[in-house]
Formats: sequence, C-alpha cells, structure tokens
Amino acid sequence: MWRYITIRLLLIGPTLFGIMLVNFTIVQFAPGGPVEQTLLKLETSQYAPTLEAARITHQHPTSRQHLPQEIIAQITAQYGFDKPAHIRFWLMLKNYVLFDFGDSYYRDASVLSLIAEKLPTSISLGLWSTLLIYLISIPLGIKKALQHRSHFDIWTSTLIVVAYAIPGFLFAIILIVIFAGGSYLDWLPLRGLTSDHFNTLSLAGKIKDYLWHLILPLTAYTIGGFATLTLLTKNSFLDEINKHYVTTAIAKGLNDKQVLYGHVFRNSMLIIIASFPTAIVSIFFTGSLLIEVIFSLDGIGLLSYEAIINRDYPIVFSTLYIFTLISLLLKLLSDLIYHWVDPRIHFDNRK
Amino acid sequence: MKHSSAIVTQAKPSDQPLAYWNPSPLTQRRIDIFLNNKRAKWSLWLFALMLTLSLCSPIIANDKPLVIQYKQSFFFPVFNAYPETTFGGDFETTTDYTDPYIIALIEKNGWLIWPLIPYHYTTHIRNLTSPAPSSPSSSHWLGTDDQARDVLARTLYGLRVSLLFAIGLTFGSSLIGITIGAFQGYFGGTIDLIGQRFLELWSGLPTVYLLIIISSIITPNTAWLLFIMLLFSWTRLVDLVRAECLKVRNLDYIKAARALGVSHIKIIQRHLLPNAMVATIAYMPFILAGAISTLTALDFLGLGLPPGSASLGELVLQGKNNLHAPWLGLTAFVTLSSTLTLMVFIGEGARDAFDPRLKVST
Amino acid sequence: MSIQNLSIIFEQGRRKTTVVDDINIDIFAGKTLALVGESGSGKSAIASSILQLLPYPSAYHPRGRILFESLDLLQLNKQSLQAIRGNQISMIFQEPMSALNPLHTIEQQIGETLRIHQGLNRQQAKIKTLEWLAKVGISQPNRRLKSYPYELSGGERQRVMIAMALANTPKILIADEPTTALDVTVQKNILALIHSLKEDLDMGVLLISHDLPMVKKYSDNIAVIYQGSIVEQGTANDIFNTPKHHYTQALITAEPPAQILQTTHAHPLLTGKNIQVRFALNKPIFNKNKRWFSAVNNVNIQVNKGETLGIIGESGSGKSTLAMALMLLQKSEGALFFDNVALKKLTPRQLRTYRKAFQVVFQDPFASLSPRMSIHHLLIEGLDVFEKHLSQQQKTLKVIDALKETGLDPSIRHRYPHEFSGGQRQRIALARALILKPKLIILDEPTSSLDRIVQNQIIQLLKALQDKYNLSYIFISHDLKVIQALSHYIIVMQSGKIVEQGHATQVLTAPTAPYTQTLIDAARN
Amino acid sequence: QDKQSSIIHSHAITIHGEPKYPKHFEHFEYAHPNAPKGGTLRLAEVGTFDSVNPYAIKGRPERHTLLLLHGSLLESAHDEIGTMYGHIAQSVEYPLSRQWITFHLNPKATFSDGHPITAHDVAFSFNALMQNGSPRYKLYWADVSKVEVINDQTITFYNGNPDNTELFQILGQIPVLAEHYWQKHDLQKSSLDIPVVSGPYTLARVDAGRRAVYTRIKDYWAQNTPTRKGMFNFDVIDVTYYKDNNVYLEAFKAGEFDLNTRNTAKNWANAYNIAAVKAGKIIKAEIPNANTQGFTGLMFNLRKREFSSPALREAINYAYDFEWTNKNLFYSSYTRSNSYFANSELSATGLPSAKELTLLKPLAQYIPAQVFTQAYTNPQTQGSGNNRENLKKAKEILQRAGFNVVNGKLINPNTQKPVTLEILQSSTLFEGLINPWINNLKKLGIDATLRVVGSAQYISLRNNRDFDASIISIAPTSSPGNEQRDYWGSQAANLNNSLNHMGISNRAVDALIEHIIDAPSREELVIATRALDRVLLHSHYAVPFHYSPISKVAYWNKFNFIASPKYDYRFFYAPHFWWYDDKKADKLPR
Ligand SMILES: Nc1ncnc2c1ncn2[C@@H]1O[C@H](COP(=O)(O)OP(=O)(O)OP(=O)(O)O)[C@@H](O)[C@H]1O
Ligand SMILES: Nc1ncnc2c1ncn2[C@@H]1O[C@H](COP(=O)(O)OP(=O)(O)OP(=O)(O)O)[C@@H](O)[C@H]1O
Ligand SMILES: [Mg+2]
Ligand SMILES: [Mg+2]
Repeated sequence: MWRYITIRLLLIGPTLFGIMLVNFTIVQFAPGGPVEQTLLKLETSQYAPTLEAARITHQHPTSRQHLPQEIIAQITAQYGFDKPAHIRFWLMLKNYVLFDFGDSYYRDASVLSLIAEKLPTSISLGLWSTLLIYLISIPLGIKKALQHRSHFDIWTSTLIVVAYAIPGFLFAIILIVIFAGGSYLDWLPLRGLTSDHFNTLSLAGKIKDYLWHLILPLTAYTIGGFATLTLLTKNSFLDEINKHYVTTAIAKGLNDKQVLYGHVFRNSMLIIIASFPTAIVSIFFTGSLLIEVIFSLDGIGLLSYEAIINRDYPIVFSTLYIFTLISLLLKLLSDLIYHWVDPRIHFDNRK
Repeated sequence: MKHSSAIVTQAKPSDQPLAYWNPSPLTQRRIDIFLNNKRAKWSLWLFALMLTLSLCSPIIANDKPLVIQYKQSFFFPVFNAYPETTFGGDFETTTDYTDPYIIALIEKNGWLIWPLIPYHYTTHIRNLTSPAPSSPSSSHWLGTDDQARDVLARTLYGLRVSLLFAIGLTFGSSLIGITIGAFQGYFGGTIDLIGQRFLELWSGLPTVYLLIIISSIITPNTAWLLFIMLLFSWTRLVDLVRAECLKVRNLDYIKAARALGVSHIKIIQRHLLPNAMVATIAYMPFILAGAISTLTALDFLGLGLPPGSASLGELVLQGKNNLHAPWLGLTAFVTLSSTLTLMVFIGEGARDAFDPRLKVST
Repeated sequence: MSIQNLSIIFEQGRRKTTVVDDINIDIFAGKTLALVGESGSGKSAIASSILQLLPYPSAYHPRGRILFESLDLLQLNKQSLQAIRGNQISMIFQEPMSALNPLHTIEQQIGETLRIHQGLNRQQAKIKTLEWLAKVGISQPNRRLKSYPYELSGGERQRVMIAMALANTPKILIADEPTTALDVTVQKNILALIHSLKEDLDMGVLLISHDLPMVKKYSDNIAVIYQGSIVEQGTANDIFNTPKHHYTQALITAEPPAQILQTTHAHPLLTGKNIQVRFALNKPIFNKNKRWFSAVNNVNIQVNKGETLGIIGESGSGKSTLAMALMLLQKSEGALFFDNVALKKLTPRQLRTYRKAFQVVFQDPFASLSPRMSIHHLLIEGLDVFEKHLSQQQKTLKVIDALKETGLDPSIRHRYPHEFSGGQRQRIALARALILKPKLIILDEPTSSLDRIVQNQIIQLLKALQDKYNLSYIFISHDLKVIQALSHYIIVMQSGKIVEQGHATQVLTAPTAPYTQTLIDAARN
Repeated sequence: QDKQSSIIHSHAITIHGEPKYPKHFEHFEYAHPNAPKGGTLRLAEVGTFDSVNPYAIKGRPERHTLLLLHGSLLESAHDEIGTMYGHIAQSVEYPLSRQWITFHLNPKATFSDGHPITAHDVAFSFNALMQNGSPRYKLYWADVSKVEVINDQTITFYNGNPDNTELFQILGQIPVLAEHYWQKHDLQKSSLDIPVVSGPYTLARVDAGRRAVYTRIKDYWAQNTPTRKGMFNFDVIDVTYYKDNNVYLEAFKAGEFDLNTRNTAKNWANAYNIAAVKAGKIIKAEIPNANTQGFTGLMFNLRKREFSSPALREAINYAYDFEWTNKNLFYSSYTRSNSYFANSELSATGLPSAKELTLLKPLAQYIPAQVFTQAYTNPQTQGSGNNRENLKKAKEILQRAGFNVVNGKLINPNTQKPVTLEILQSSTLFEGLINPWINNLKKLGIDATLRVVGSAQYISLRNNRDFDASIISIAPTSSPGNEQRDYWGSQAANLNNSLNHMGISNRAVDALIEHIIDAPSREELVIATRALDRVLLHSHYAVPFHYSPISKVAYWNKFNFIASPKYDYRFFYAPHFWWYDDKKADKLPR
C-alpha cells in the first residue's frame, strides 16, 4: 500500500501540471480576454465613473470617444499580455507552486483573500446541504430498499424525483415570492446569510439569525439533491440485502437495524463512498451560482462564474489549481477508504 | 439416474431455434417480472407515447396545414414548400399559412385541414387579446410565452429536442463511462493508474471555455451540442463503475470465469457489468434530467441552442422571467417531472427484472 | 420442537415448485434428530424455515406449524423471533464459505452474537470468542481474530460458523452439514463437542448430513427425506438395521467402490516445482515490515496423464491454495509445467488458450457461480470460448448432457445459482468443468455436499471419463473413501508442506508420517 | 479680435447662451429651500460592488459613491442644458477665445474631515486622475495643456485646443480629491477604505457586495449654497445590493427599500397588483421627461457589400412590425424613434427648414434625394400582426433596386448571392422583437438569423467588424459635439474600436458633424443636428427602435418633492431633492 500511495502522491504533480497546461492552452484560444473585457467596461462605462457622473449631469457632452491605441497598449501591458504565452505560463506555475496566487485582474485583492471571503457562504450552503442530503437520503434509501415496491416506496420515489425536477432557481424565486416578498407572506429574510445587525447579537441570537436566513436558500439548494443518493443507496442495498451473509446475520437474531447498519451498510457503502469526493469538493467549490444570485449571496459559485465570464484568469487558474489539488488528494483518500472498507480491494494489476 | 428422458424432451421445445424472436426462458422471466410490475409497465407505455407524440410533433403542432385542396389539386405544406403565388398571393417565397389573407384565398377555391395544434413552435400568435405571455385559453391550452408563441406547441417540440438530446447523451455517456470505468476497475494496476489520471485531466478541462471557443467557430446545433456534451459528461459514471469493479474483480466467480479461459472483455461484459447496473440504473434518469438542465444552463450562458429554439430549459427561464405567468414554469416543471418519474419507474422495473433475488410476491 | 404438516413452495416468476410437502418431525431436548436424504430434497429448506430464513415472499408455506416451546414460529412477530434466533435456536449453515459477512472480522462476527444475546461488552466477548475458536480447533485463534473470512480456508470458515452457532449454547442447534469441509480428526472433535453440549445442556440437535456413519454414531433419531417428503422416521438403530423404504435401503448400502487403483507410470502432465504461496500477515496499511504466512511451502507435485492425484490433509493445510496456485489463479513462486510448457512464461493470451486443458472445481461452488447468470449461461460460457464452431443448439445440447451426467434435471438450467441446493450447486460447478472435456481437472472437495448415491454416480462418471479420454485429476477431499476410490497417487499435506506422498495403496494402507497415521486411524473408527 | 480676448467672469458657464439662474440665485427650482433634513432613504441596486474608489480602473465601485461622496468644481442644473454653476469653485473666469479658465474656489469649502479645499487639492486631483485614474480621464482632459495653481483659492487650466468648446464644462466636473488623504492611498487600487471626501455624505458602513450606508455630513459647508440649498436632505442613505431582478422587485414590494426605478413595461403592468399599491402605500408614478433619447436600433455593417444597398436596408425596416411588437410584447409602453435624437428639439421633423437647407443644399450630391422631398417616418402598421401591405412595399423597393426572388430566396444583384442577415447580439434581450421580424423577412426571401454570443466575444466580433448587423445603442446627448465624429464620421469608420460600428463614410455626414462642432449658438447647433438627423435617417443606415418618454418610478409613500427636473435622463435621482415626510411615514408599516 505504501508503494501505491507514494506513486499516487508523486503522480499528483504531473497531473496537476497537465491540467494547468491544458487549461492554459485552451484559454488562450477563448475569444475576448481581460483586455477586451476592460475595453468593454470602459466603453459601456457601466462602472466608469465619468459616465456615471455624466448621467446626472446629463446635459453635458460626454466626450465619448474611442480609446486611443496607447491606452490599449497600456492596458495590455498591465495584464502582462505583452509577454508571450509560454512565459506567462511559467511565471504563473512558478508562483502557484509556492502558493502565491496573485491578485484578481479587476480588483485589488489577492485571490486567496477573495476565496477566503466567499468560502464561508459556500461552506454554509455546502456543508448543511450535504449533511442534510446524506442524513436523509441514506436512511431513506435503506428504508425504501427494505420496503421495495410498497406504497411508501412508490410515493417517496415520486416525491424525491418530482423534487429533483423542480428547477432550483425558479423554486428559489417562488419561495422568496411566497415567504419573503411583499405579495404573500413576509416571514423570512430574502437576502444574505445574516442580518445587518448580526454583530450586535448574542451568540444564541447569532445562531438563530443564521439559521433563520439559511432556511430558504438551503431548501432551494437541497430540494433536488435527495433523488440520486436515495436511489443509489436503495439500489445498492437491494443488491446486498438478499445475500447469504445477511441471512446469517438474521439467523444470529439481529434486529433489522443491526442487520442493515451493521452488516449490509458496509458492504453496500462502496458506491456511496465513490461519490463522496465529488460531494466534498462541491461543498466548497461548485456551489450553486443561481441560488447564490437569487439569495444575494457571495459564494465561490458566483466568484468562479464571474471569473470565467470576465476572463479573470488569476481567479480562474488559482481556483482550478487549488481545487484540483484538493480533489486529487481526496480521490486518493477515497481510494484508500475503498481498501479500508473492503480489504479485498487492492489497486494492483489483476493477479 | 433418476431423471427420466421425459424431462429432456420437455426441455427441448424451447431450444429449437425458431424463425421469430423466441426469448430464452431467462429473458422471458425478466420480461414477466417487468410486466408484472404495473407501474413500470405503464410508465414504459406512457413514456413511449410521450416519445412518439413528440417525435410526431411536426404533424401534431404546425402552422402549416396538413392538406390543402386548392383548385382541384392537393398540397401537403408540412412536407413541401409552396410559394405564395401558388395560391394567388403576392410573394414568391414560401407561403405563410398563418396569414388570414392567404387562408381566405385558399378557402375561396378549396379547403384545408389543420393539425391538431395549428401552431409551430416558432409561430408568433398575431391576435392576442392581452400582451404576451397570455394565459391559457381555449385556443392556447397552455397559454403563450413571452414572445407570443403557443406554449403547448413549444413544449411538444421542446420535449422532442430535450428527449432526443437527453437520451443520446445518457446512452452515449453511460456507454463510454461504464466501459472506461469497468476497464480501470477490472484491470487495475497501471491501466487504472494512468486511466484515472487521464480522467482527472479530462474532467479538469475548461468546459465553458471550450464551448465558447467552439461556438465562436460554429453555430451550435443539437447534434453539435450533443457531441460536445458527450465529451464531458461520460466521466460521471466512471468512478462508480470502477469502484464496483474493483470490488467484484476479487470475487471467486471472476476467478472461476478466468479459469474457464473467458476473455477479459467477456468477463467484464458478463460478470462485472451486471453488478455495475446498480449504479447505472439509479443514475440513468438523472443523467437524463441532467442533460436537459445542461441544455438550460447552456442557454443561460448563451452557448446553447440557437435563439428561438424550443427547449424545456428555455421554458424554465421564461418562467423565471415572467413570474406573473406561472403556466410557463409550471408546464416545464410538470413535463420534466413526469418524464423523470416515468424514467425512474421504468428504471426500477428494469432493475427488478435483472435482479436474480428479487423478493416480491406478485 | 415439533414441525407439523410443513410445506414449502418456491416461486420464480410464474413457476411454482413445491419443494417440501407436508412433513412432520419432532426434535427433543437432549436428543439428536438426523435428517438424511437425497441432495436437493429439501433438507436445508426445512432447516431454514424453522428460523424463518427462506427468501420470503418468493418462498412460502401453504400450511404447517413449527412449534417451539408451544410458540408457532411461523406466526411469531419479528421481535420475538429475533430473541429466539441465534440465542435459543441457532443454525450452522450448509455453505460456510459464503455465509459469513465478507467484510467483518472473525472477532466481530462471533462477538456480535455474544454481545446482543448475552449483553457482553467488547472485551468479554473477545475472551469468549477466543475460547470458542479454540474449542472448535482453530489453530492460533489470536491471529484469526482479526482475519476476514476470505483469509480462511474452507474448513476454518466452517468452524467459525460452528463457533458462532454454539457460542450462545442454544436450546436447539440446527446443523446443516456441519463438517463437510473438515478433515476426519477435526470432524470428530467437533461432533464430540456438539455431543457433549447436547448432553450437558440438554440441547436438541437437528443434524443434516450425508455422512451416514457419522449419523449412525451421533444421532438418536433419523428422518429420511426423499423428494420433499419424509419417507421414513425412527431411531437410528431401527433405520440402519431395518430400513423400510427402498430409498433408505439404497442410501445405506451405497458405498464408494473400495478398489485400489494401480499407477501406470504414464508421462507427467502437470508438474509443479517448489511451489510456494505466501500471504502478508499484517493488514494495517501503514506498517512497513510485512510478516508473511506461508500457506504453501516448497511443494513439488506431479500429475500423470490419465491418473488421479489425491490430496488429503488437515483443514487449513494449504490444499485449496495449492490448487489455486496450480491454476495460476493465485500468485505463487516456483515453476509450473503443463505438457512440458512452462506455464508461467506464457503471455496471458497464450495462457488463455491453455485454459481449456485444465479446469477447476472450486471448493465453494456458490461463490464461483456468477449470481446474475443463469446456469445455462454459466455452462455455455466455456463452450462459447473454446467451441466457437458449434451452433447455439449444439452447445445447448452439450449443456443438457452435462447436467444430466451430473444428475441434474436439465429443465432447471434457466434458474439462477442461488435457487439451488448446496449439492446441486456443487454438481453445477462440476458440470461446468466437465463440459469442456479438459485434460486435467482440479477438484476441490467436489462431492462433500452430495449424498452417497449421487456421490457414487459422480465417481463413476469421473472414472468413466478418465478411462475414455485419458483425463487426469487432482482430487482434494477429506473423505478418504472417495479419495481411495479415485486416486492413483496421494499426497498428504500439513501446514503447507507435503508430509507424505506415494501410491494410493501405500499411503492409505501403510502410512509412514505420524499425521497420516492419525488421520487414517480416525477414519477407520 | 477684441471681443475674443475680453474676459468673462461668471458664476456659471454655458455652452450656448445665458444661464437660467442669475448670479445670486437662491436655489434650484426643483429643490425646496426649506425641505426638512432627516430620515432615511433606502435604495437598492442589482449587481454587486467591491470598491468605494470610483476613480480606479479596477474594481466595481458602489454605484452611489461618486454622486454622494464627491464634490466637483461646478455643478449642473437638471432643468437646463449645458449650464454649470459654481460649486466648490464659486466663480470662473475665461476669455471668449477659451484659451484658459480660472476657477476661484469658495474659501469656505472643506473636506469631510474639516480640511479646507484648496487649489492644490484641485491640481492634485487633476494630475492624479490623469496619471492613475481610469483611462477615460485621459481622454476627457487630453486637451488641457497646463495647470497652474495661482494661490490657495485660484487655479487656472490652459486649453491646448480652443476648438474644444466643451472642455471647461468637463473640467468643472473634476471630482475634488483630498490631497492629504490620497497621498497615503493608492488611487489606482480598488479599495473599501472609507475616504476623506468633498461631497455632502460620508460612508458609515461598507459591506462589500451587500450594503453601503451613507450619512449626511452634519456641518457640510455647502449646506446653504445655491447649488445645494434644499438638496441632499436625508440623514442616511442606505444602499442594499441584490443580485437578481425578481428578488429586487420582491424586496421592494416587501418594503425592504423605498424606491424602485428599475421597472420594465412588463413589471409595471403585472407586478404591482398588490395591497400596498391599492392602499396608496406604494405610489406608482409615471414621470415624463424631456431628455434626449439616445439612439437604439438595428445597425448594419455597411462595410459589407450586401448591406451597402439602402434599398435592402429600407426593405428590412418595412418588414419590422413595431406596432404589433409594442402592443403584444411591450404593453404599448414605447414610442418609435423617428430620429437619432428622439424626444428632443434636436430631432428633425417635417421637411427641412430654410436654415437647414442652407447647410444641406451644398451637400446635395451626397445626400439621398428624399431628404429634400419627404419627411422621414418609419413604416407603420395596424398592429394586427399582418403587415402584408408593408411587405409588399418592401418587395417593390427591392425590385426597383434589382433584387429578385429566385427559388424562394432573395438574390442580391451586387453579389448574385442570396441575401442572408445574421443579427449579432450579446444577450437575448431583443429576441422577442427579432424573431417575428425574422419570420417577416422570410416572406421577402431574406434568410435572417439571430446569433447570441458572450459579451467578450461580442465585443471582439463587433470591433473586428465581423458582423452583418447588430442592435446597438448610442448614448444620448442633449448637446452634441465632437463625439459625433466618433459615431458617424468617416475617419472613425476605419478605426476598429471606434463607435462608428456601421462604418458610415459620407461626406455630407462629415460636413454636418463639423457644423455641429462649430455651431456658435444653441440655435445653430439645433439646426445642424437636425440636418444630420435627416441625412442619417434617409440613408437608412439603421432601423430605429423605440424609447420610453416617461420614467416609471415606484416608491413607498413617505417622501415629498416639489417637481421633477425636466431633464432627468432616465436616472431618477431622489437623493438630490427629495425629502423625508414623517407624517406619511408613520402611516406605513414598520
Ligand atoms: N430460492 C429457490 N428458488 C427455487 N427453488 C429453490 C430455491 N432454493 C432451493 N430450491 C430448490 O429446492 C430444493 C430443495 O433445496 P434444499 O436446499 O433444501 O436441498 P437440500 O436437501 O438441502 O440439498 P443438499 O443436500 O444438496 O444441500 C432443491 O431442488 C432446490 O433446487
Ligand atoms: N488471502 C489469505 N490471506 C491470509 N491467509 C490465507 C489467505 N487464504 C488462505 N489463507 C490461509 O492459508 C491456509 C491454507 O488455506 P487453504 O484454503 O489452502 O486450506 P485448505 O487446505 O484448503 O483447508 P480446508 O480443507 O479447510 O479447505 C489457511 O490457514 C488459511 O488461513
Ligand atoms: Mg442443503
Ligand atoms: Mg480448502
């Protein structure tokens, strides 16, 4: 096993390098880079201060002229795009290896601080939803397997599948309209994860406030998440539940819980473990862009979406780097867990 | 020896190769189990119906008449394009049969038969009583969308695109994913090590950028999108199948098969993969649904189907943009959820049919 | 306990099979009832129905009662059943190989019954477990505690199963072929153990076995079952002395042919030189210096064309491991020659073409049959590989023939493996090997679950094939009579080494090694 | 000559004519001089912000920073065009030749931290912004040749390009930065530090992306100056950010903020059927405005041979059924633009006036004949969706220009190829309008498609002039000037990143633009602009779209204001002149 772990750890480097290289190369071909983005920003002046002023002092000519070449060249240089691609790549890689991820193109904040800023939101959503999903789906799946094709099984299947089919963002908006808007019930907050006066609250008050804010986004975020895991659990339990060793366990006089959680669980868990690294990474990383947008949350989902759309390459590549690294390690971990759960599993060549 | 020859002759008939399809008793048993599951059976029929209806959408919902009789001759506008001048109109271009002027011209000298829903998914309804999106009414059963188009017609066509796309994607990606997962899990060692790294590399590809690049070169259509999404969606099943195979490959019956001299491919096919069915069948409907929402997400990024195309995802987006028109989102949701539910029930039926130890009294 | 008018019906899809029909038996405290009968006649099914362990609802009881201390077990609710299972009534399953949870250690599996029924804590349970492992004769019980079932030999697993069943000293013990994988000495000890428990604790025992001498010796009453019905019941003496039913008579008289085969000094077919198999002992991932356990230690072996090599030996002595090594299914050191071809030097592809020539029957037939394939598909698979030229129909006919040869009804071939009895599965595994007409078959306890009649039939078949096609066998068995009936040459193994080898006559009649002597002594009594 | 060098000393500058408000005016008409101070105004935005430094190119500044935090030398009035009044600079001095301008600062002016505002600060602001600010500033003030601080209260800017008649106005807009603060802080960096400011408010709290709270400076030096009297009345202005339009609207309806200016026709018609509106707690106000509307329309890429035919472009316009679209998709809330300067006196109406003719006549050979004979109107329909008549006209126009339908496809006589039209867009915003249009174009045999690409790609395609046509907006201006060269001038046509996306290259247009730039008076300016408008319209360079002549504003009924300024430029800015009404507020929940 040691040997295997060592090899795997050693392979992380080349894999990461490969991923970065491929990404970097592909991104070079993407139409419109940060320079174009900046020009666009200056041109549409959505945020350009002078135009904003001009909107008020509307009567005045805005002197809207195209940008001269020098300025464009200056902007190009500012982003380092005057250097050839391979040099940019090496510079980037050199810094990344030292975990120096630099600053965002469009904001004077280090990428790490940006990620740190967004992480709490993503973790809030990701952690609770993952917990919720796992804590509900697995027992539910097991129960469904036990009562395969019973009424309970049918209606829960229908329920979770219908819930899965609900488009999350539409659901989120409907939740807001019903529970937080001005048209129907105005019970719950419609933005953020904490109130504005959060800092003045007592600890209990803080927790309450946090949970209060979490209800709607979490509902919208998790609603569709139960189906896959529940059915996966159910199916893998169905596969195990009739095996001979289960009969033995029953013959020993174990009750259903002991049989299911003590014996079947470990045998059928493998497939669930297989999906675990992705789940964990998604806690931190994927987030849900649309839920974040709708509940006005600032999470990683939105950060990386905007980075991609705006071509904020430092963010794009550092998040890629960091989360690839994490998920590579997690994958190794989950392989080791395979072996731990089922000692017969090994990763050598077929004997 | 106890067993009489009578038993042998009894066994014979099913072994006779027959001209028509004669399922082996095992297959027969599986079909029986499937059909015995009423839910699965009905789901299958309903799904088939849905698929057929949506595949036939051009003759169910179209803004062209099915048949025109004009001045003693017959015309089939759904299948052929006729210039307006054929019917005495002004333009040499394809007739627009939604134009009352043309209809009046034709009806003066003949008659026409309309499809059940006389709107195409691109038809803009002219005579709305209220601004679009207008609510369901007798002429528009599911109302119109925010561009004054009939929602029912769009759903039908959208279902067609979504289903074809989703089915293509699901089967394609399952096939690739399962094969690759099975190979990695079964062979292990270097194949697994390299294969997994390749997989990591592959799933690290910047999908969005690739889509942006590709769509800057070509105008994406369904086939293209299907191909591109296929490139990226197959990775989903690999880990599950691999895990299952890593586990199963150490079991005695795999050894037994090897002792028999069965080739690796056959071992994977016959002994390993049936076990990976668990993961696959549980996931299939969701890969399918995922495919449909992928289409939506692409629309969202402006990388999806060309504007104006009907898809369920587009309907959802419209629902979001027109909260006062709940029939939009609702239609999409009901369509999507019923498709999915059907798929899940069919999947469960199939799973049961292949489960050797199914414990269900029928 | 009293089983009254019990019937059992199995359902597969549309078909219903009545497996047990209206049987009545009683088990008395302190007495052993032996249930004997044809393989596949429904013995295990009866045993399982006592604890309600059949695959309900695909199996059901159209009628019948099972009374235990005036409770009808068939009507009992779950909780009450759970309190009885494993505590007051416990069961030793027929196929110990696959009846253990593959992912729990031995300690967990035995400890669990102790914990839930006796309320012991982990430490107490461990001590008790060790005690029981020693009682059932497992060597180095301390080391075995942390072992997983797959690391144990067939006999060891069976003994774990027995320990598990006995741990709670139940009122009734159902022992379904408890000693099939055990060598004669161990077998004796185990039966003595059960006997003493029976006496001391007034335990009732339902013993299901094919081993009639053993039944004769250890049982008080006997019920003979034939085709799902009890055809005869009585005290052991009555049955053995005055069998009434013709099947009972046939069963009692059936004995393997006691001839001694002469070697012909034919050419060697398979030669193994210095074969050695080691297993890593310490499991923890993060422990660097591995310790090894030699399961097979420098074994030299040779099988001649047209001859049978019998392997006997202590349970856990490495017989199965050796067989796997010879089949190249287990990593081993040493050289292997088949027909003068160095097997280990072949590429996997070349090796595959050789596979037709040497086949194996696993000790655990259940585990060696793909659970999701029908028997038909399992049997035809080998033909698909090596007899490509045959039409589907020809292949089917071959399958039917092979099933008939091994005494199975060909019409059942579309069932899944788990829908058979233990003995039937054993024969299916055998049929699968035979169907390819290989040059060499390694048979690892191929007849342990068969009644004498079927066993004889199989032996005859093997012999006939050997004569006809000049086949060679490696025959592993604990049943010395069977060994004697088939082998030309015998090796005796103990602790991974060959302690004695020689011509069958010589080894069986004039053993030199002390272990062989005890073994043969034990078999004689 | 004499007149050129005579020096004007004034409290205001205008581009043309006299300022509306006299020298010692008390307050702007739209501000209530005795408006009570106090209360909170809660505003909201959709989007996000990550900076409160609006001067840097980096970062997304909070939208209100510049308006609330910065003071400029001069201040514009919202009810007249082109006039700025002294604010931090209480008066200006400049020669008629406009070679320089001197600002005399108000000695009372101070920063939020009490430091007096001096000419050094102004010079610093100018230099810092030119060097480190957004590149826009460089363009803005490119013509300034020299800055000279005369004394603490006086500063002179020299104009290196006296043709640039707008420069003084733009200089008046210089946001005055506190030198002592910015020397320690980097102007180039986006930041969330609360700065020292010269405006009426200061920041009390910043939560990036979520909320910014502004508080009124209690002893604001300009409290009673004419340019501030009765304005900026709220004690607190609390800006919350939402990320989704729907949620923003719900939040407004739930009373989370007070004023909603982001109303679409659809929302206006559908979203306010709630109790609060019926009870008069929310006021839905439709406020007309007199702002010039910018131009939005389908612009053709004239560089492509296919689209060089005015007949084709005109025919395409005939296929557009605005009336149906407006009625069925836009709730009839829009008015069609019949001008490039719609909703203002700059737009051409009827036939050209005599004065316009004097400009147009000499250019007649470069101008479509209809300019002299017809008033421009866009094609009209009944709104029934059947625009057969217009399509027939289009067909006629096309036939006259040699276009023919062959096999159902319109063949361009110039290229002998079927006419195809790909409308390039960066969003689906106009999809509803385009799709029926595409259907209509089919009847003419034109194969039109809509192509939507990401904004980055859109910009690069458009700037590389790799498009057939696209819907593009031109920012409005009430006082056109040299920017018109960049919009329509032939020099700009060849520049990749100019705003002359269509590639108009016409001598008459060029000449008229020069007339606009050189216009000595407002009247002349109007005439020249109208003439330009005619030429652009009749050349059918683009298909004009629509505009909304009213601002749709919904607010919780707890505010007062006397009038809306006439020129509101779509941007309804309550902080300027609204005030809080306690009595009304008491009637509302919370
Ligand atoms: N799940 C099942 N479905 C259908 N038939 C079954 C099933 N399990 C067992 N059978 C059949 O029931 C009969 C009795 O099986 P059982 O296991 O009780 O036999 P047995 O007497 O224990 O035989 P053996 O001595 O070979 O173990 C056999 O013919 C077998 O094929
Ligand atoms: N994977 C393994 N890891 C560790 N030890 C093993 C493993 N497999 C087998 N062993 C040990 O090797 C020894 C030989 O096992 P083997 O199965 O060959 O015995 P056997 O002679 O066939 O016994 P039986 O007659 O009981 O079947 C046993 O002590 C067993 O515990
Ligand atoms: Mg049995
Ligand atoms: Mg063995």
